Amino acid sequence: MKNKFVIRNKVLPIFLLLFSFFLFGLHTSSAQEMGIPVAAPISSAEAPAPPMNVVAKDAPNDNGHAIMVTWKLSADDGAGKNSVIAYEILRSDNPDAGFEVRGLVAAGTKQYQDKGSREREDKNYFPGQKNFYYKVRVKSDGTFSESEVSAPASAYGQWFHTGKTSIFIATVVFTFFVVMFINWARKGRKLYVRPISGIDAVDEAIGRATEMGRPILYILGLGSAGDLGTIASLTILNRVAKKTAEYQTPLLVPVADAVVLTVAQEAVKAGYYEAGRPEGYKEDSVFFVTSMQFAYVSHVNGLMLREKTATNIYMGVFYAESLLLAETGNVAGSIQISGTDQVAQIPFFVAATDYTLIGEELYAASAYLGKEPVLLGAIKAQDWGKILIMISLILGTLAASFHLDFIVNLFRIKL
Amino acid sequence: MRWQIPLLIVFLGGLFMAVQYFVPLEASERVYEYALDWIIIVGVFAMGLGLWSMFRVSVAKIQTKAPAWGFNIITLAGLFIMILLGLFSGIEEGKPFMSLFWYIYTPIQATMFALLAFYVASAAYRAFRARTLVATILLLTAVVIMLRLIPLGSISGFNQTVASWILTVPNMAAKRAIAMGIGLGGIATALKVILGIERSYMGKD
Amino acid sequence: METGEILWNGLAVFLTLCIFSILYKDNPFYKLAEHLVVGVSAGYFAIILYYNSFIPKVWVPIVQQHQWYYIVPTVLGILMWTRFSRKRSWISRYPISAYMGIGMGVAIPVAMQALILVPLSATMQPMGFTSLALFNNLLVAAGVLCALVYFFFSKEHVGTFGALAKIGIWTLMVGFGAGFGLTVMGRVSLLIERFIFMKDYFTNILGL
Amino acid sequence: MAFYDKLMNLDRRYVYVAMALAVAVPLFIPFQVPIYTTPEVKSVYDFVENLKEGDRFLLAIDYDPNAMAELHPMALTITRQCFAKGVKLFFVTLSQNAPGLAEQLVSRMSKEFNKKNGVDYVYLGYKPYPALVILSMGQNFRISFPMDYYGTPVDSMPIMQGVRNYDDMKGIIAFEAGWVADSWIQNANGRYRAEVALGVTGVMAADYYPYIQSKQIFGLMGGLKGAAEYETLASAKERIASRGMKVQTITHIVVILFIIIGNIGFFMSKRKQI
Repeated sequence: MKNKFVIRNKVLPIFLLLFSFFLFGLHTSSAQEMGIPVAAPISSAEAPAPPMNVVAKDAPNDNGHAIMVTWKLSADDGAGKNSVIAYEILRSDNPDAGFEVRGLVAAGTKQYQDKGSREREDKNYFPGQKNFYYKVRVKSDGTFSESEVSAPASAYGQWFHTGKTSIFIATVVFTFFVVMFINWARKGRKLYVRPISGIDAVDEAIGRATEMGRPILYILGLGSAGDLGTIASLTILNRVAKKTAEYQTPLLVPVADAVVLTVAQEAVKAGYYEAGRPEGYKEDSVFFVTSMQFAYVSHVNGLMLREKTATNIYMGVFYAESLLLAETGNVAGSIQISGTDQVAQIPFFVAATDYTLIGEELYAASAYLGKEPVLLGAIKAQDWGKILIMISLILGTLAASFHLDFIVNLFRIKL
Repeated sequence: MRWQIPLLIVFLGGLFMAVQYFVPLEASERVYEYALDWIIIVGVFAMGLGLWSMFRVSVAKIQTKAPAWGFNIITLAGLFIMILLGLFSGIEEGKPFMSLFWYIYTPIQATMFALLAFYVASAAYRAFRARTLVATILLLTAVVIMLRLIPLGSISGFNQTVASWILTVPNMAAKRAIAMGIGLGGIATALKVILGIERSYMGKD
Repeated sequence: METGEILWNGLAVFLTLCIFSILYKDNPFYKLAEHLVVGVSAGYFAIILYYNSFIPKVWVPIVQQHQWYYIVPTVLGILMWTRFSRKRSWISRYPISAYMGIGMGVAIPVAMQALILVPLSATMQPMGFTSLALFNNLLVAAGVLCALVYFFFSKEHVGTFGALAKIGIWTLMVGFGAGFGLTVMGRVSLLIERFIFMKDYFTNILGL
Repeated sequence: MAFYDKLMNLDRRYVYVAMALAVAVPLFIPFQVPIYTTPEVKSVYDFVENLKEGDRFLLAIDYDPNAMAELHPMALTITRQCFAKGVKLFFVTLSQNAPGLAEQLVSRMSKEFNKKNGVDYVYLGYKPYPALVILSMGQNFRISFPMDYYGTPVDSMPIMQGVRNYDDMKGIIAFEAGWVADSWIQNANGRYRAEVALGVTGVMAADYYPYIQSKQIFGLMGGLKGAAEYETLASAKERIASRGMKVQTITHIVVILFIIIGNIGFFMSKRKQI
């Protein structure tokens, strides 16, 4: 105890000196932020063993603006003197001219990706036949030691991201299924589709609204026109519009996104044309409210209570507002049909609406209601997709159980 | 002109972006960023249509003296005041634009959100009835999870274990299966759009 | 609080109460708050769009940096406005189809990755009966399989297949129950926050 | 209509009123509800309770304002407990949004117990690169913190005399809203064998239970519930977490009660039909 105390007082002046140095930024940025004095030991600790075989390579699967540096941990990292705190990565395009610090990583780390800049003027712009040399400095309590200088490396961009191979193959295979089964359906093959409670409900609900002479409310959710859930919903809206046109039931479609507004108008208009009642289409039946979640909901809720809508259909992308809408619809005494691709919201729709299309059922419904047989081909493709998933799942789980990790790795994504 | 070209654009755009995802090259990155800007820019101009629709509907209600039409004046007032303030007095913190946001929008959105506390209760009361086996399962799991927050002496300990098992095993399985189904359905839908089979968004003429 | 703040916060409290009043029934106060927030939020959003999207994506690139290739999307954007005319509105299909194409193309590989392969590979865990952990892995895998069976559309759910589908829907329901039960706490916290907000205001002005 | 029909079709407004009361009453009228305490929180409490006057203890305030509701009550209670026992506290923060709120905590508590800065406690302040700071502190606190938050050289402080690294601390409690928690486990405990316990947000809690079995942490407090448990164990006088927890408990009871009422009605009606 006392002994330590003495050491401290010797150390103090050196320490303040160093600290003022790093305050005045005479040191490399990373070292500054860390507050690790770069030079002169502050305790008599001896330097840790240097990191071995430092290798610099072009970083794989990238845009050609990074170099990957790897090394073997210092013998004192987590072992030996267990005194390693950090590794500092230094780079130079001409070793004789000295090195600059590029990064700092915690002990136990074996690699560092030196990211360059995309700006040509920048000194960190890698592309071109520039050669870069690296060395790694291992830091301990005030002391450090350095590795050998690596062999030169330069950066290139790649044409294919090998880490995404599994995604690529899966996408190609599934696309093939979809195209194949759609042609298959084009040939007019009959295709069984199991009853989906929500689908028949749609037709009933429209009939009910007609009898009651009250409007139907169709909510596309808060998704953008680029969201898959919204697209699926548009097909259903198109079908609903066709029916309402036939029965001449008023249809209300408040939307929360300007692009969705335009596509929804088109889908509804198309519905009225298909029903042979273009004159029945009123552009303002599809109207924009506001893009902000709860403001939008507050208005739609008011609408339900005032218009006493007979049927509310919620299809598409929904967030926390799902239950706000569904409960208010209940108060208004509307029949409610829901479907969303937002896993977190399905429970609330299940609890608070009369019929719910669960996840994929939303897409199945859109294909089914779309009625063009071709669309049904997609349903078949989806089922084949599921079969593939199941087979790979069984294979992969067995493989994992018997530690055949190479099989599992076929499915892993390395970004 | 009216059909072929748009369908061609959808096809090429879709194909290109799908392939781009697998090409790390800088060129492909830049194209991706540029393409996303297209989306944003189209969205910006579309907003004009949105505001116009909003304006028309409100004005129509006022002209036809629809029930409670007076409130639509408030909507329009709010809209124009925000736009004028935003354009001419700036949108930095402390400007009236932001004050209106903080003292009108924020409390209302927070309260709408808070309404859920009531609706969760009423929905649970109405929906969680042991009508069928499936309904009973739904009800029981919900109750077990909610019981975590209720002190029941030694039972709580047991309940904790059950709850965390439910969350990590069946709940996990359900979430994953749903995700996969949604994935397949979504991709199929996207393909239908790209291949021009699904075109209800383009309307008729 | 000084007067300005008292008034502003007073407005906030008033609007809070207006919204809560919907719990009783629809009424003029709710209508007021509702119509006000619709206008204000739409205006707010439009202005934010103007400053964060129009200026940096259209004005700056074209007018200031002369990146002429930004004229293409801008022209497309302007074409959206052909919808103001009945006869020309079909032209708006061009921007819409561009929007759709890009959107769908981006979505496909992302969905394949995040919604299918990630959960799939995450489920590929060693399974067995020797330890609880291994057994749970087995149950998760089985649950996923059965739930997927439930989602089969082109095959009738009868016999063994139907039985698996049943187990599948049970699994899904457990998931939904859990999701519902977990949410209550968060929602209640939001309500607490509103109550405290109002309490603080009144204690403040009444100088309690 | 029959009684069971009433039970099944209560006006929703009754539910709303019940919920409103369930929130308002406990919020404004002080009373206690029992809180079931879990072993993982108890072990944190016991560890702190067994500290003796003059022992040194490290508290890492690593959460930012939006995790305050859950983690601040823990930090408050534990700081009080330590100061009351005359334990010497070392505060540090590794999140760039935390220094402010940590400073409030430290100054408020030190005033409350009139503790002297640099003697009874030291607030070392903030440095970036959490993993590196944690590692460097395993060697020597001075590497990352040559001066404290207020710019005083630490070696001029009595409390720092003879303090070099974790070996001189009885233990560490880290309050975490993110991945830094792992770094405390892997580096402070894994490399330097420091005794570490965690206070984490509710969502994180589940992920850290395994570390208790593997003895890498000696205790774990998860979210509002963990905080409330600790307040109960320490029979704290200020119980922020318990207040929130109280409301949660009661509202959850209300919801479940309504579910039960609905089902009683449902089953009665079924009996009638048979």
